[in-house]
Amino acid sequence: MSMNSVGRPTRPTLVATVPGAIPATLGGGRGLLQDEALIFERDGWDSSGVDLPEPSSDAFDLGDLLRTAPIGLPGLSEPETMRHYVRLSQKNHAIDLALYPLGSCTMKHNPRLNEKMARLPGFADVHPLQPQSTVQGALELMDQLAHWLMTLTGMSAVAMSPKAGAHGELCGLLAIRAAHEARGDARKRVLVPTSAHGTNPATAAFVGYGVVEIAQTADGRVDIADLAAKLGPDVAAIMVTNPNTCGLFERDVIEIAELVHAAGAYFYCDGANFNAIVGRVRPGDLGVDAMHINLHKTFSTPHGGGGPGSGPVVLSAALAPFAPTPFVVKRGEAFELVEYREGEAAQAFGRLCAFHGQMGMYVRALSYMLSHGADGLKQVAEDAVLNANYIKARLSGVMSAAFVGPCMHEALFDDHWLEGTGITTLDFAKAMIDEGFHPMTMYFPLVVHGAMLIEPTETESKAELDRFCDVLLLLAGAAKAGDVDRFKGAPFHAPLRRLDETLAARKPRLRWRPELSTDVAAE
Amino acid sequence: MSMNSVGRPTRPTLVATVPGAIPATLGGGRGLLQDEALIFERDGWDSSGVDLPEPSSDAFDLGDLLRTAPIGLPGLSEPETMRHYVRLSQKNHAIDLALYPLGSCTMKHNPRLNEKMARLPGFADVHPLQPQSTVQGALELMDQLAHWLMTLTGMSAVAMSPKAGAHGELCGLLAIRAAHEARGDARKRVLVPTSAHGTNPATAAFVGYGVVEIAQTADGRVDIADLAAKLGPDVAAIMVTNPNTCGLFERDVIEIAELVHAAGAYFYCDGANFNAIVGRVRPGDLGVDAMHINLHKTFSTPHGGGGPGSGPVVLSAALAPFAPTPFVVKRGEAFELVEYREGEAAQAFGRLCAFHGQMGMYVRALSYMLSHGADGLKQVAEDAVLNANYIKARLSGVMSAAFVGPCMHEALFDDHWLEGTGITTLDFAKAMIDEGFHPMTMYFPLVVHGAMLIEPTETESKAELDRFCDVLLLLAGAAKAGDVDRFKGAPFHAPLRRLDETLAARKPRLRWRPELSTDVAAE
Amino acid sequence: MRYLPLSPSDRSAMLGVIGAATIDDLFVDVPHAARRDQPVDLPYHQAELAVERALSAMAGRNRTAGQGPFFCGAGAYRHHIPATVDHIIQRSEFLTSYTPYQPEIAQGTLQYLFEFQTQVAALTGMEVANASMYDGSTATAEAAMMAARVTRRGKAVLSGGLHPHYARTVETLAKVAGVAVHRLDAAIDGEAAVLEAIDADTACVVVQTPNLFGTVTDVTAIAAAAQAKGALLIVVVTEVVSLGLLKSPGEMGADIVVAEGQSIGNGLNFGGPYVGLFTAREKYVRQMPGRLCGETVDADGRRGFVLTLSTREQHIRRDKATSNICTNSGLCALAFTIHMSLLGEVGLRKLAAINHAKARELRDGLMGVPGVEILTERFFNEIAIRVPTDAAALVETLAGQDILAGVPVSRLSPKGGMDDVLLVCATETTTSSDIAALVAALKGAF
Amino acid sequence: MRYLPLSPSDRSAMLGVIGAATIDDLFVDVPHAARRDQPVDLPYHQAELAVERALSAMAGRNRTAGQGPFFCGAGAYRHHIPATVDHIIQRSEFLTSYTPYQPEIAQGTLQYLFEFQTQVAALTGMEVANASMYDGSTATAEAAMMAARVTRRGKAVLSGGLHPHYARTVETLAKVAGVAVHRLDAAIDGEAAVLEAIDADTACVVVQTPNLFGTVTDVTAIAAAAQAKGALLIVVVTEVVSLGLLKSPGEMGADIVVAEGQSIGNGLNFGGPYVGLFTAREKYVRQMPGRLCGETVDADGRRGFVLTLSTREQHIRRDKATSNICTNSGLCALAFTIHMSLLGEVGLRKLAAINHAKARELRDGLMGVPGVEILTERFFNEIAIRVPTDAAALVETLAGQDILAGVPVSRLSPKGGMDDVLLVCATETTTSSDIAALVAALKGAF
Ligand SMILES: Cc1ncc(COP(=O)(O)O)c(C=O)c1O
Ligand SMILES: Cc1ncc(COP(=O)(O)O)c(C=O)c1O
Repeated sequence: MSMNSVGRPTRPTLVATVPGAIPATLGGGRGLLQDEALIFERDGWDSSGVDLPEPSSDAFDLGDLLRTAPIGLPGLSEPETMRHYVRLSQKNHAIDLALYPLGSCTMKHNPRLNEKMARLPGFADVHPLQPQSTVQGALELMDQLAHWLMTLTGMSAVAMSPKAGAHGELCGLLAIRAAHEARGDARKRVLVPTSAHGTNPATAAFVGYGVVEIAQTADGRVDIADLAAKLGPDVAAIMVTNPNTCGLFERDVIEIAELVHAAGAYFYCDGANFNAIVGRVRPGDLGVDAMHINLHKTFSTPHGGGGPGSGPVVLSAALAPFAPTPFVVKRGEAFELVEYREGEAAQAFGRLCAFHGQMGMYVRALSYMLSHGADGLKQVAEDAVLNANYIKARLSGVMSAAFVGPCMHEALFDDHWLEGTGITTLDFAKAMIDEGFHPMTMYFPLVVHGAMLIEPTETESKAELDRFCDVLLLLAGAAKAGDVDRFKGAPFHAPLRRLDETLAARKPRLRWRPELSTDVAAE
Repeated sequence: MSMNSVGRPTRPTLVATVPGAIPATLGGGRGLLQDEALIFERDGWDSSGVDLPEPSSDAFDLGDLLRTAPIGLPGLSEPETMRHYVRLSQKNHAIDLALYPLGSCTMKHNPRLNEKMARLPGFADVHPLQPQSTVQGALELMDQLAHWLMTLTGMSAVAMSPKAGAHGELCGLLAIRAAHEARGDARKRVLVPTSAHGTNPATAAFVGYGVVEIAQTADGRVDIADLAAKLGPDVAAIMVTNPNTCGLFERDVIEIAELVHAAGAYFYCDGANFNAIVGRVRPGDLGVDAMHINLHKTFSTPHGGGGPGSGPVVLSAALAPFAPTPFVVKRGEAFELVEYREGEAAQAFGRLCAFHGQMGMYVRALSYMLSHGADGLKQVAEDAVLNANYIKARLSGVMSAAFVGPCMHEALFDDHWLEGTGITTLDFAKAMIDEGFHPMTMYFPLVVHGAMLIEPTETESKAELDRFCDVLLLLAGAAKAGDVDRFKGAPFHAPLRRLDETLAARKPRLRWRPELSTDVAAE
Repeated sequence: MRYLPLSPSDRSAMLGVIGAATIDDLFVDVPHAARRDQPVDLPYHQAELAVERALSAMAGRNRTAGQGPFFCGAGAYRHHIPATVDHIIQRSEFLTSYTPYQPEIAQGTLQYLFEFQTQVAALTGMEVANASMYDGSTATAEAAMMAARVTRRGKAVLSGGLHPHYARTVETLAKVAGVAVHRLDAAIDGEAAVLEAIDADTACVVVQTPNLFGTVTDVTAIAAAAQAKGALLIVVVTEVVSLGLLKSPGEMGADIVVAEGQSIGNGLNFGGPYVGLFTAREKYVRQMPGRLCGETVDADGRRGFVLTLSTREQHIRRDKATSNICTNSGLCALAFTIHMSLLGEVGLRKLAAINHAKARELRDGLMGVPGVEILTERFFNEIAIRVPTDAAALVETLAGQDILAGVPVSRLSPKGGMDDVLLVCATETTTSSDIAALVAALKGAF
Repeated sequence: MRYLPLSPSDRSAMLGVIGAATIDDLFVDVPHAARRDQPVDLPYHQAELAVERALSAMAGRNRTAGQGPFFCGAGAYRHHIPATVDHIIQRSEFLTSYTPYQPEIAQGTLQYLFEFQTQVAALTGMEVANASMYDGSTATAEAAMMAARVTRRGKAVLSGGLHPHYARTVETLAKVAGVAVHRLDAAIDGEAAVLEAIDADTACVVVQTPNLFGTVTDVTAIAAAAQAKGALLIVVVTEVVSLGLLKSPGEMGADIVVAEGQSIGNGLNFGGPYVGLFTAREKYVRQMPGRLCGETVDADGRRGFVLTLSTREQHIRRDKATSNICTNSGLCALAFTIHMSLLGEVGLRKLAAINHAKARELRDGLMGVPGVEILTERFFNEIAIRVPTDAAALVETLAGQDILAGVPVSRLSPKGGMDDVLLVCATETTTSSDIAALVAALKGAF
């Protein structure tokens, strides 16, 4: 119960706020934005937010093994816990708040139906090592998802267990390695375009391959001549992202595949950008041998602030025999997990992780696929590409597009147009934060100077795209007009201003310590 | 994928923001705080955020009854819908964000276990008119909740169906009226203290009673002499809130009950403040004949921005026969709903609503009660009272407490201490918003000038109470030091500044209309 | 105790600041006889797991609507609710906020209320809607009281098609408010009969469409006739999805339209919480019960919303208020608004058409059952049928076969003389195999 | 299509701005042969209700752990998760945000990562923890690779108590990385045997406690001995709740501790997503895989957090990175952190004690079953037992009686010669009647 002035409506003086006249608060509050200390900085060493019954026996049987020293884990009552995390959450940008145009990240809408389905006890409360007769529904789901992935890509097999894109790359390269080894043809090198995502060379190196960079043409594609020159009996595979990280389709992809195959190598495709072509182009038709699919990009499983993801890898007939365990097969009416190197898995290259992969993500992805259907997924690709090209068209007059011609699902700009303004890509990005948008991917791909890679995805409305483009054009105008402070000091309106990353790296503080709880700023 | 400056950590210039130097954004953005238009102001007249199959037949059989004119309901795709409401949500204060010290409202933590339980299909997906044999668990739950309520209050019966506190008052007065009428003793008036909540006189009038105010003593309680003087053969009941709306326990409650009973009237207790005494004092021991319990206050069901609530009414033996239908009885092992005026319900005064009350709230309340148990609920009362007295103690030096002596669950201040500052209770409250707190209840109860009624509840930590008191003391200091602008202009840091309620009331715009979509400010 | 942040040492430190020796010192005003030092006779606190188990066990003793064939309606309808709805209403900022009395930090709630009011007005074809009532039945009772205030007359005429629970709710309130109620006998298709009961003291006639028996009525003539005699027409809608297909009461001339909004966004919940919709002609706005949200501007000239016209309400007007309602159905209104925003006009119309088609399919199936007579001619998604046996007993028998066959009229009107009448309803959640199961079971039942 | 906001008219307007006639014009770079004008051969889009039904039907074909007596562990543990956890991780701002590369608008994620790292370090008794790995098994493989980098040696010795899936994950990666793996034979209580296998090229020994068979081992001596020979000790923990009761690996001298964090905050989920914990001595921090969150200040001097030391990571160092990991288990780490914040030290210790007591109760019950031999002496919440029959067949039989009796070792090591060994586990979710049911069923089974 509360009312203003005994129920008499009140009327404020209608005077617009003068920014300079806003008094700083006395307690440091900022309206609804709550400051929040670390859980370690309150007095929770003897508290708990759970109630538990007394154990029915002691643990003295464990003798010396018992932990006696304090652990250092504070407990918060349930109300305090809730408030702590709700306050923190409001300091985040999110796809549910506004456009999140991170190129290469496919930040699309995450349907809540998927969350609901993943929480059905029949999926969420099932143990990975229950007898298979008691988890037929779970195996059926994996089988059905596998069928969708193979059909959408036109490939022969799929390894489901990789836990993210990079793990999928590992899976693909291990299959390739196994295939070569099965032929007694140990090869030593992998070709990777300079525009590749960091995980590509990192994975190749991890698997023990030497990494050889291939040049890029002026129009942002793989330089076929350079590729041909670098192919040879020692090359195990090429790793090409398609659509590539410049947001362009590799026009010569079929020729690339032919060249690679002719050299006895395999074609690994980084499928992070599958969203641009899903339902419209089947990588299997392009000569791809292995491709990971980020379910957390194309198939809408949430990014969750960094994970978890899921990176199933589709495989060509040539690589299928080497797929890792486990996988699901159907025998008669029953689904069965092949978990060991035997039968169908006799040539499996091994195992990538415990258990069977990211079930929680499978449920979400299948829920999404069934919702969209074959027709809807095709529309996804078309709208994703349309949205990106619309942004490109609207901004190109003022910002410098890195390449001419239509892009796929993301529009790439360089920082050419900022030349002479003293404003960098980073500054520009931080000013976007003040305007209510998350910055685009910056300084990637490396092949473009001061890159700005904008991926809107298909789940943005025209109205939101227009709002975004309008603001970018206003900012661009300000940049060109010399309004430098707006950029150099930005962000001003975010929960924090620009952070000192140099200090963080020079004096790493990677956990809270009681002795360091004095203000870090004092240094 | 995104990084700052090609992976080289960046370091900002460490210069604190000068408020006046913060540039206004170009697009009107305010960082994470998103402006959001009405759903009617986008182009959604032909869109939808659901997919539905085609109906299997047409509806021509309905002929002229068919709706042909446009309805005027925009549809938003699912991503747009999500974003719309998430953006809106961030413009609200909430108990999950910070102290919400609205006196008389008992804004306590809402455990999410309760939300989970209420969503079990066995409770959420059950129809009220299913055969009773198929809903034995639901009836059992109602029976168990009734048992808890009767035991906690020491009363003989409980009417479960009232849908909120005010509905409970209606229930109680109808039972009282029926009891009088059963004796052929139609009475015409109800006594209500001046400090009562508005629903008390409103309900009495709704039920056809004349309302007579009883005076209050200087120490904030019912004036027994005035009560005695006003009691008479025409008085049907007294409605007393206990603890009362000044946050005080009615010391003479037993004497009041005796006086009332001696006059042939009934004692209706407004139980909105039951949180202060739950598990510690049983209203039945005080002579109460009827009392509503706001499950959405004492028993933690969420307020939900204004509802839904639930207001079961416990009844004394004298009133029990007149309880409305339906109610649950146990016959042998089976639970049964008595839905009509027959058997046990022969004297029921009628029916308050369709079906059986707020099942969703019952589940939450019972979940809460089982969690706390008898011991925990007693602790609830004690901590609620302790927290309020702590605030009272910390602030009393600077702000003027309305009454001396310990308070119960809420601390009442008047605006005496603001005299001469030019700052009103309302101004002070709005400045609290800037500091990150929701204002307390203001200008209620009416018996205290410029009332500020602060109810922290038991789910606030000492740390949060200290933070709150610190800020209030700082603000009080500023008020007394003549820093008037901070108050008159407040809030400055909220999503909106003070609103023009006079305009709203003078030219009511109660829905969006296309012809009025030009800026209202232009008037 | 997981919900209580104070530690024992906090408690003693705080008592110290207060200057009290023990917590009992703060309870000094409680008469000694009533102070309890020991907890009451109820179980002690339990772990979350234990509570979850106890409640799940109870939940498990209910047959859920989604578990098998299900045909119950009669004022509460099972519709599919998009997952988005439940996700949003659980957001802390909506779930754990209070009535938006401080508009500067409650625009989230206020804006959706404004949107809700606009949607409800559009749906019913009326000029103003309030920010919700408890449910359809209490909204109906309040509407009758409001009509008495507006017309200064003392009688309400209720049709024989009005839901019996609604009628009894009106009667209960009317009695003490001094309003006489004239309730007509139950009739499958007789809403127009209210006209004959109007006299010079009649404040309102209350009709329902689709009515209890599923019958859809064009109330245009009723409106005109009632108004000609100085009475208001109150139209009750218990299944608001029907308004996607049927002419709105506003278009047909109603003065007040009240409805149960549960069908949009809200689950069955064994009867509550639901959400009452309340709409009226603009000229009656100051006689309306409940909260109203209105548009205005802030000190910087930005548009914003506030609760307004509260001089009708109990917290301002006390015993002169139009109603005693305070807490309403805020969060259920939010669920309604979100679901309606998702549907939009396109989706609502289609949803309604599907419901109607399913009901036709159901009707056609039942027509093939010997002994079953279809009683409702013009219907939306529910019909009344006559069965050659006691309907309640039949429902019980079929429940034993895991079919919830509908609502026997005797459940609502035990002495109404309609013991052989059963209300059956179909929605978009009803499948053809559900219908086939019911038809087969009925064929075997008598 | 409910997830797609563009309307047909939006699409044509946008094509107009772009200057393209049709959408096909934007796909010009795709070779003609590969362009598909028609959707692929899969079902078309469906209503939410239809999808929900299809998936619920599949879910219904699984026997859930909560449905009846349940004793499976072996690397995945069923614990009660407070409702608060799932509520918070579903908040839009956590669920639908990306990796916190823009710290100014990602402090929510960054601060919880910093809290997570601190909690994990405390729990394991180690100096630094990263922001999570995919799961315990991949963390173990990465740990072995890291040890090889740190020591510049080429061999990893795996104990016979290491979870076989973990061992095979290490082997798979080690093989291509040129690290030799020496895996000891399965042994109920033989972690210390790794010492004998250390030679001059041994980069690390990998032991697990509690190990696959539930045996708890004091690794202090192993640590000292391994380090004396220039090898790192990697300790694997698959049941982190045990660390509420047992001396931490850090206290016992481990160099790297990796763990499966699922038990705290994360459900069984049929095996994933889970959350790998990765910790090490501070001096090895620049060799660690994965993201690290660190403390710093902003331009106004306010404390804040950022991702740091990323010169170890693939996006900066590419083929010189310490690992290829990018996406990790962020949201599972959040669930872990929330659950751990609720528990606190007090709650964790008690939870661990309850688990241990339940396992003792289970052990005592099983001791009364003729023919069953208890193999594990020192255990936390899981033990290995020998049964007088094929354990896998026994489990299948008991599943038919709705009892999930545990994990047969043969499921993990089909040719391991332990076909009669069964792993059984009890947690706080196990009731005495569950145990009684298992005991009774076993008595009837052979
Ligand atoms: C082009 C590309 N490849 C690979 C990856 C790695 O995928 P993940 O993060 O799922 O491991 C990413 C992720 O950002 C990417 O954008
Ligand atoms: C003292 C008092 N009585 C009655 C009520 C009315 O309760 P409800 O809003 O549940 O109808 C309130 C609610 O604010 C109250 O504070």
